[in-house]
Amino acid sequence: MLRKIPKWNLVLFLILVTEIIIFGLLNPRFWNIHVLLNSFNDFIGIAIIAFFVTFVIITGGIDISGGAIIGLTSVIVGILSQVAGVNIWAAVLLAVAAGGLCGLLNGVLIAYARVQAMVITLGGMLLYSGVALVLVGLSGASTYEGISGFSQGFINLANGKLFGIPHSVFIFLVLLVFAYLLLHRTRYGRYIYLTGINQNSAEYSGIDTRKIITSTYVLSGLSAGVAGVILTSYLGSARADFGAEYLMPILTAVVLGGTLITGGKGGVVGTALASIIIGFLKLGLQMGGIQTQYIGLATGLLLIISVAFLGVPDFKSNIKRLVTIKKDRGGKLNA
Amino acid sequence: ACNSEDAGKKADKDPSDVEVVFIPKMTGNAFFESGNDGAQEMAEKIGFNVKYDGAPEGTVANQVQIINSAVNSGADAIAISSVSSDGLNQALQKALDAGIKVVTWDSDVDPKYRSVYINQGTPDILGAMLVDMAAGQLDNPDDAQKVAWFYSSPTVPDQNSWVDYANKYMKEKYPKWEVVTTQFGEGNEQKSLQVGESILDTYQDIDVIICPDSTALPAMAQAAQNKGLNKNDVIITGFASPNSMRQYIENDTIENHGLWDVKDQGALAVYIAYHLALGNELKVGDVLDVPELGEVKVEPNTVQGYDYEAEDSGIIVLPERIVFTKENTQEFNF
Amino acid sequence: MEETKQLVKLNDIQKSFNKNKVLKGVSLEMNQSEVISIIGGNGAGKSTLMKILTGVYKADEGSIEINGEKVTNYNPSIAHDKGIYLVPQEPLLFPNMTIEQNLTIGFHKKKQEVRESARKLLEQLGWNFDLSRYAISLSIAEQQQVEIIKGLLRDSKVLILDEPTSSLTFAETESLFKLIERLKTAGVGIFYITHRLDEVFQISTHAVILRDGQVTLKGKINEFTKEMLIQGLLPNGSEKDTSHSYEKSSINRTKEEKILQVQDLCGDGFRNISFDVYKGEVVGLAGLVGAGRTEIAEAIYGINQVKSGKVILNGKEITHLRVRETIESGVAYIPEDRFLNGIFSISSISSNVTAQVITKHKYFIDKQFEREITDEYVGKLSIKISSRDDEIRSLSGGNQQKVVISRILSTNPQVIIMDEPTRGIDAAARSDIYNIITQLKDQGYSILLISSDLEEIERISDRIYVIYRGTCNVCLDSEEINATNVMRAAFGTYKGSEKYV
Amino acid sequence: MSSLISITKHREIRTILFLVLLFLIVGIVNPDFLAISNIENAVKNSLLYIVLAVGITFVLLTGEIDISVGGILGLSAAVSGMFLRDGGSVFLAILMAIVIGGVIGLINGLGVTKLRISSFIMTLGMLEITRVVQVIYTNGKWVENLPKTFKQLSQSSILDVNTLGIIVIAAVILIHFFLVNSRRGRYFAAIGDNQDGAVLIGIPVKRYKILAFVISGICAAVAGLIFASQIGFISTTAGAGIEMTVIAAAVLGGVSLSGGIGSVIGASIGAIIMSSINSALVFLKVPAFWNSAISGLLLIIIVVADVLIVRRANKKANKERLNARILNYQEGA
Ligand SMILES: Nc1ncnc2c1ncn2[C@@H]1O[C@H](COP(=O)(O)OP(=O)(O)OP(=O)(O)O)[C@@H](O)[C@H]1O
Ligand SMILES: Nc1ncnc2c1ncn2[C@@H]1O[C@H](COP(=O)(O)OP(=O)(O)OP(=O)(O)O)[C@@H](O)[C@H]1O
Ligand SMILES: [Mg+2]
Ligand SMILES: [Mg+2]
Repeated sequence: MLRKIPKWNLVLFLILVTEIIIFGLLNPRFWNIHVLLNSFNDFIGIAIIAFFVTFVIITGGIDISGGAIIGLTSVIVGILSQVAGVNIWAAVLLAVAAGGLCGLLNGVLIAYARVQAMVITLGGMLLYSGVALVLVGLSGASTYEGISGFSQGFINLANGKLFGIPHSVFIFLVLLVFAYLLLHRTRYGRYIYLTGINQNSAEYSGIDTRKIITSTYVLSGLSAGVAGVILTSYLGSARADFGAEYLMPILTAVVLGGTLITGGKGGVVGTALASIIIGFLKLGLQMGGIQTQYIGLATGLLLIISVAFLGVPDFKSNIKRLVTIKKDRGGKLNA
Repeated sequence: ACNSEDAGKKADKDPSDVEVVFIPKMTGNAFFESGNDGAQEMAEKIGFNVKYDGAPEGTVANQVQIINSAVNSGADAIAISSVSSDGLNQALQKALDAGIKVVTWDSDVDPKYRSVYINQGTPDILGAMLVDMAAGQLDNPDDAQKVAWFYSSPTVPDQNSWVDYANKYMKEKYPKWEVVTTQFGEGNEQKSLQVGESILDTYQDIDVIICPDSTALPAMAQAAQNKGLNKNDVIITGFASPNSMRQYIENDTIENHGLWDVKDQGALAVYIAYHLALGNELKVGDVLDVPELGEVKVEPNTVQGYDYEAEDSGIIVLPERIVFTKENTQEFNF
Repeated sequence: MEETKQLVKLNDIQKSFNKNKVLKGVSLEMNQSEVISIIGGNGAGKSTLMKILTGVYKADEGSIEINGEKVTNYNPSIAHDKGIYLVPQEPLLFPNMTIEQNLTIGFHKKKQEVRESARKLLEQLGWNFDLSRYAISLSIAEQQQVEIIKGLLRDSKVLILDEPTSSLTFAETESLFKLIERLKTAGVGIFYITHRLDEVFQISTHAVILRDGQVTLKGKINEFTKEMLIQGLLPNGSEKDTSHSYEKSSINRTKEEKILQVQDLCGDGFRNISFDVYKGEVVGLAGLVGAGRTEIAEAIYGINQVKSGKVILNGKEITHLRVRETIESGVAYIPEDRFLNGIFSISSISSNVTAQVITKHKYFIDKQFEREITDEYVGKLSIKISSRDDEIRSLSGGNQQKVVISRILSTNPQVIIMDEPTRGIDAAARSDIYNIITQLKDQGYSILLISSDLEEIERISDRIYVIYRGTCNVCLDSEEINATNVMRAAFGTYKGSEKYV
Repeated sequence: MSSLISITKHREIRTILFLVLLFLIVGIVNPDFLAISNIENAVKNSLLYIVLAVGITFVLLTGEIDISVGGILGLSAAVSGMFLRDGGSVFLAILMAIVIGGVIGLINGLGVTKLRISSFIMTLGMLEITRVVQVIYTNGKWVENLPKTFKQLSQSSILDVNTLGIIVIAAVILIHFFLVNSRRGRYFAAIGDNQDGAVLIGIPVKRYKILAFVISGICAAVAGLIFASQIGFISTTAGAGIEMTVIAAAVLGGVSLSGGIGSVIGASIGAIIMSSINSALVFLKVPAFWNSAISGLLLIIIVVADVLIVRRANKKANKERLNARILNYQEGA
C-alpha cells in the first residue's frame, strides 16, 4: 500500500511531521490544534490557487496572474455589493466568474495563439491588477480605503467555524478533494498530463490539447476568484492590492509539492502538503520568535535542500560523487 | 511571555515578562526601521521585550498573519502601523479577545479595535505641511504654479489621505496652483527614478514636485540631480528620513523636506503598549509621563475626525513635526 | 597489403540502469577496415554499448582501449579527439539551427571547409539538401540523413552507425552503402547496427549478436547464414519461427467494399492523390524520402489541411474532420516520428498504451482496465519492460515503437495508417507485427502502410501506390509488385502497365 | 510584401520595429517623447535591465531559468554600497560585487547540474536566501549617502553620450558576436536546443550550464552596481520583482524560455521596451491609476502580435517548400 504513495509525498509528510515536532518544542503553544487549524486562514488563498496552478504547470505552462486576480475579484465583490447594491452572493458568483474570465483570456492566448505562458500571465498580472484599480477609480470608491461594511453572513464565510473547526479548513479539504479527483482520477486529468508531456503526441492521439490547456487556466482563474472572495470575507474588506504578494508563495508551494516546472509530472496532494508545510513553517518560526522578514531564508533552504534530496535518488552517493569529482579536478591540475 | 488571559489581573508584573510586538507596514523601509530603532531603545531602557515583526511586502494579508502569530505565540501587546484602515479588523478583534492590548502608530485602524493611536499629525496637519514646505520656498506663492504629486501607489491609505487634504488646502490657500499630474513609484527605486525623470521631461515647466513617500522623494531628488537641476529650477519636497535626504540638501538639489521624529513615535508606541499590557488603563484626557519623552496627553478620537468615542480609546498626537533644512539636518540620525 | 591495426577494444563492459542489468560483460574488438554488424533484439543493449564506446554513458565495469591504449575519464569529447563518432539511433539534431550549423557545431574545422566537404559528400551520396534550412523543418528521414552526413564529415577512424537506415528508403540506403564501402577501403572501422538482416550480408565483414546483454555469436560474415543469425537471436531452446513469414492472402476486391476512398486530394506537398483501400486489404504507399507520403497520411488523419478533394470512410465523408473526430470515425494513425509525435516520454508505459482507449470511458479512469490492456499488449508484442509503471523513455527505441503500436491497436480501428511502423523493430517483433496485421485483415480491418523498407512493403502489401514528388500516378497490383517496379515508380520512370496513369 | 516578411524574419529587427512603434505612438500623443534627450534617457534607464537581460539570456539559452537575479542584484549592491559608503575604493567595490555575483551564480550552477535541482527551484530558493542575507548584512537598513564619485560613474558622458551606455551597448554587441560566431559561444544555444545532442557531440554540458549561471550572476551583480550608482541609495528590497520584468524583456526580444533560441541584442531591445513602457505612461499623461492596466495590455499585445507574425511567416515558408517538391507544381494551380 505504501508503495503506491509517491515517494515525494512521503518525504513531504515527514517534513511536515518533523516541522510540527520541532516547532512544538520551541513553543508548546504550537501544539495547540486550534492554533494549527486557525492558521489555515492565512495560507488558504495560496493553497487553493496553488492546487490549480499545479494543473497549469503540469500542462507545461505557468500562471503568475493568480495574485492579481485575487485583487480584481475582491474589488468586484466590493463594488457590486457595496456600491452597486447587488446581493452579496450574486456578487460573489459574478466575481468568481470574472476570475474564470481572466483565466480564459490567459488560456486562449496561450493555447491558441501559442504565446509563452510566462509573458502572457505576467501581462495578465499587470492588466488584472490594473483593471482592479481602474474599477475602483471609476466606481467612485476611494482606492486606498478599501470597501468594507459586508454583511455578517459573508464575513462568516471565511471567519466562521463548524464543530470548532474553521471554515477555511473545510474549504481547503473540499477543493483539495475536487482537484485530486479531477486530476488523478478522471480522463480529463489524464489528458492534462499527456498534454504536458508531449503536446504533439497528445494531438496525434486525438486529444484537443488547446481546449485542455485553456481549461487549466480557466480553473486557475476560477480558483483565484474563489481565493479573492475568501480573502475579502476573511479580511472584511475589498481592496485592489489583495494577493499582490502571492506570486512567489504560490509557485513555491507547487514546485515544493513535487510538480515538475517543465510539466508532465506532479500532483495536488504534494501541493497541498507543501502549502501546509510553508504555512506552518511561517507560523512556527514566527511563534519561535523569528522575525517574518527572515523566514525567506528558511523557505529558500527548505526548497533547495529538500529538492536536492528528491532529485537524487541516492543522495549520499551523490555527495560522495561530488567529493570525488573535486578530487579528480585536483588531480588534473597537478598533471 | 505570560499567559495573556490573566494579564489584566497582574498590574505589577515584571517588565521582562512583557512582550510587545512592534509591527511596521513593511520591513526594509528606512522610515519603519527608524521607528524600530526608537522602539528597541525604549524597550532596552525600561526592560521589556519588543519583537519587531513585519514582512517585506506591506500587505493586509501579511499583517493579519503576523497579528495572528503574535496572538498564538502569547504576546502581551501589539503596536502596529496598519496598511489598511479596515482589513485588519477581524484579526485585531481576535487579538483583543485574547486579552492583547492594541496600539497603533503612524497609520491607524478603526478606533474600535485599538486603545491608543500614536499620531504623527492628522491628515490636515500633514497635508498642509506638505504644501507649506513648498510654498515657503517661493517668493510669490500666490502666483500660478504647476504642481506634481509623486508617491508610492494609489492604494496606500496614509499618503493618499494626506494628498487629499493637501489638495483641498491648496485650493483654498493657493487657488492658482494647478496639479498637473499624480504619479506612482510603487516603492520601487528603479521605477521611481525613472518616473521621476519622466515627470521632469514631460512637464518641463513644472514648478513644484511633492513626494510624501520615503522612496519617491530621494529618487525624485536623484532624478533632478541627474538632469542637472537644483532647487532654483524646481522645488522638490516631501516626507522622507533625514539620512536619506541629507546629501540632496547639502548639494542644493532640494531646499527642505519634512518628517516627524519617527524614533520618538516608535518609542512612544511601544511604551504605551507596554504600559497597557501591565494592566494600566488609559482614558481620554489622561496625561502620562513617558520616560525621556515627557508628558503626553490622550485626546479623544474626534481630533482625527472619527465618530467613535469610548473612554478607553483615544489618540496621542506627537507634539511636533520637523522640517529639515541645511541648518538642522545634521542633528538627526534616522 | 598493410597489416591491420587494432582500433578499439572493449573489455568486459557491464552496465546497469537502476537495477536493470543491461550489459553483462561484453567484449569486442575492431580492426581497421572492418565493418562489424551488431544485431540483437530490441533492448539487447546495442545502443547502450555504443554510447559507452563514445563516452555518453559510463560503464559500471570494464575498460575501453583505443589504439591499444586504455582510456580513463572518458567522455564524448575525448572520443571525438580519438576519432570515434556515433550517429545515433534517434536523430539528435539541434532543431533551431540550420543544417549547416548542425554540421559545423562542435567541429574544429573552419566553416568554409566544412561547407565544401559537405557539398562534396552530398554529391557522392546523391542526396539533396538546402544547407540553410532549419533542422526543425526536416522530416525524420531527412534528419537521419543529416545525422549520417554529420558522422561521415568527421573523418572519423571509428564510425558507429546506429540503425542509420531505419527510415531511409532503398535509394538512400544504396548510396549510403557505396560510401561505407569507400570508407572501409580507406581503413575506417565501422560498427553497424541494424535489424535488417539483408543489409548485414550486404556490407559487413563481421557480425556480432548481442542478446540480453551478452555476446552470443561473433565471427566473420562469410561463416554465417541468415538462418544462423536468426537462430542466434532467439533465446536458447526457443523454437519460435521468426523468419518474415508473412502469407499474403489476396482478397477478391470485386466482392469487397471500398472502406477508404481518397479522391483527388490536394494539399501542401501533394496534389491530386486518389486511391482506394478495400476491406481486409493492405495497401502500400511507396516512394522516396520526401515524396510526400507522410503529408498525405496526415491530411487524411486531420493533422494537415486539405485544400481540395475528398476522403471517404465507409461512404461517409471525413475530409475536414479534426483528429479526434477522425479517430472516432474509425481511422488510426501510427506516426512516423516516434519521439516527436508518438510517445509521452516521461509517462508510464501503461498510460502510453491507454492514451487513446480511455476516450471510451466516460469520466473516470479505470486503473484495472488499464493494467489489463497494458499486460495484454506487452504479451502480444513481447515488449521488453521491467514494470508497466516505468517511464517509456527508459525503454529501448524498438520497444518504444511497440508501445506506440499497442496504443493504436488497442482502439480497434477500421483503417490503420502505419507510417514506418517497423522502424527500429527487431526481427522477432516484426513478425509479431506482421502476424497482427494478418489477424486484423482477417477481421476485416484495412491497413494503409507507408514503409521505406522495400522488402517489407513488397511482402505484405496487396497493392502498392507509388508516390512520386507529391503525385500518385502508379498503382502496382499484386502480380506487378516487385522490387524493380517499385523502385522505378519511385523514381518516376515506371512505364509498365498503363492502366493507372 | 515579401521583403517586409523577410525583414520580420529577423527576430531582433521585429523587436526593434515594436520599439519604434511604441515610440511613434507615444510620440504622436506627446512629441517630447521623441526628443533625442528622451531617447537617450530611455536607453540610460534601461541599462540595468539590459545587463540583467543579457545575463539571463545565457541561462535561458541553455534551457534553464534564473530567477535569483533580483536577489543577487540587491545583495551585491548592498554589500559594495556599504563598502563604498564607508570609504572603500570603487575598484574594490566593483570586484566585490562581481565576486558575490559569480559565487552565487556558481552555487546555482552547481545545484542545477550536480545536485540536479530544477533551475527554477534552485534559483527561487536562492532568491529568497539572498534577500534575507541582504537584510541580515545591512541590518535591515537602507544604504544611503553613496559617495559622489561613485554616483558620477553612471552620469559621466563622452561627446554628450552616456559613457556607461556606450560601454554596455558595446559589450552587448561583442557578446552577441561571441554567441553567434564563435565555436564556444554557440554551445550555449546548442545545449538548450537539444541537450542529448550536445552531449553526443562532446559539449561539456554541465560546465557550460554552470558558466551560464555564473555569467548571469555576474551580470546581476554589475546591474546592482549600476543600480547603486544611478539611484544613489539601496533599500533592502532593491530589485524586488525585477526577475519577472527581465524574463519578460528577454522573451519580448525573442529569447525562448525552452532554450536554444534568442540573442542578447534581442533581449536588450526587449529590456528597452519594458523599461520604456514606464516612462511612456508618464508621457501619455493618462491618470496614473491606468498605468498598470495599460502596460499589461501593451505587453500582451506585443507578444501576441509578434507570435502571430512569425507563425504566418513560418507557415508560408513551409508551404512554399512543400509545394516546391510537387511535380509540375505552379503557384495557384
Ligand atoms: N537511460 C536509460 N535509463 C534506463 N534504462 C535504459 C536507458 N537506456 C536504455 N535502457 C534500458 O537498457 C536496455 C537496452 O537498451 P538499448 O537502447 O541499448 O537497446 P538496443 O539494443 O539499442 O535496442 P533497440 O534495437 O530497440 O534500439 C533496455 O532494456 C532499456 O530499457
Ligand atoms: N514537422 C515538420 N515541419 C516542417 N516540415 C516538415 C515536417 N515534417 C515533414 N516536413 C517536410 O515535409 C517534406 C515531405 O516529407 P514527408 O515526410 O511527407 O515525406 P515522405 O514521403 O513521407 O518521406 P519519408 O520517406 O521521409 O516518410 C519533408 O521533406 C519535410 O521537409
Ligand atoms: Mg538502440
Ligand atoms: Mg514520411
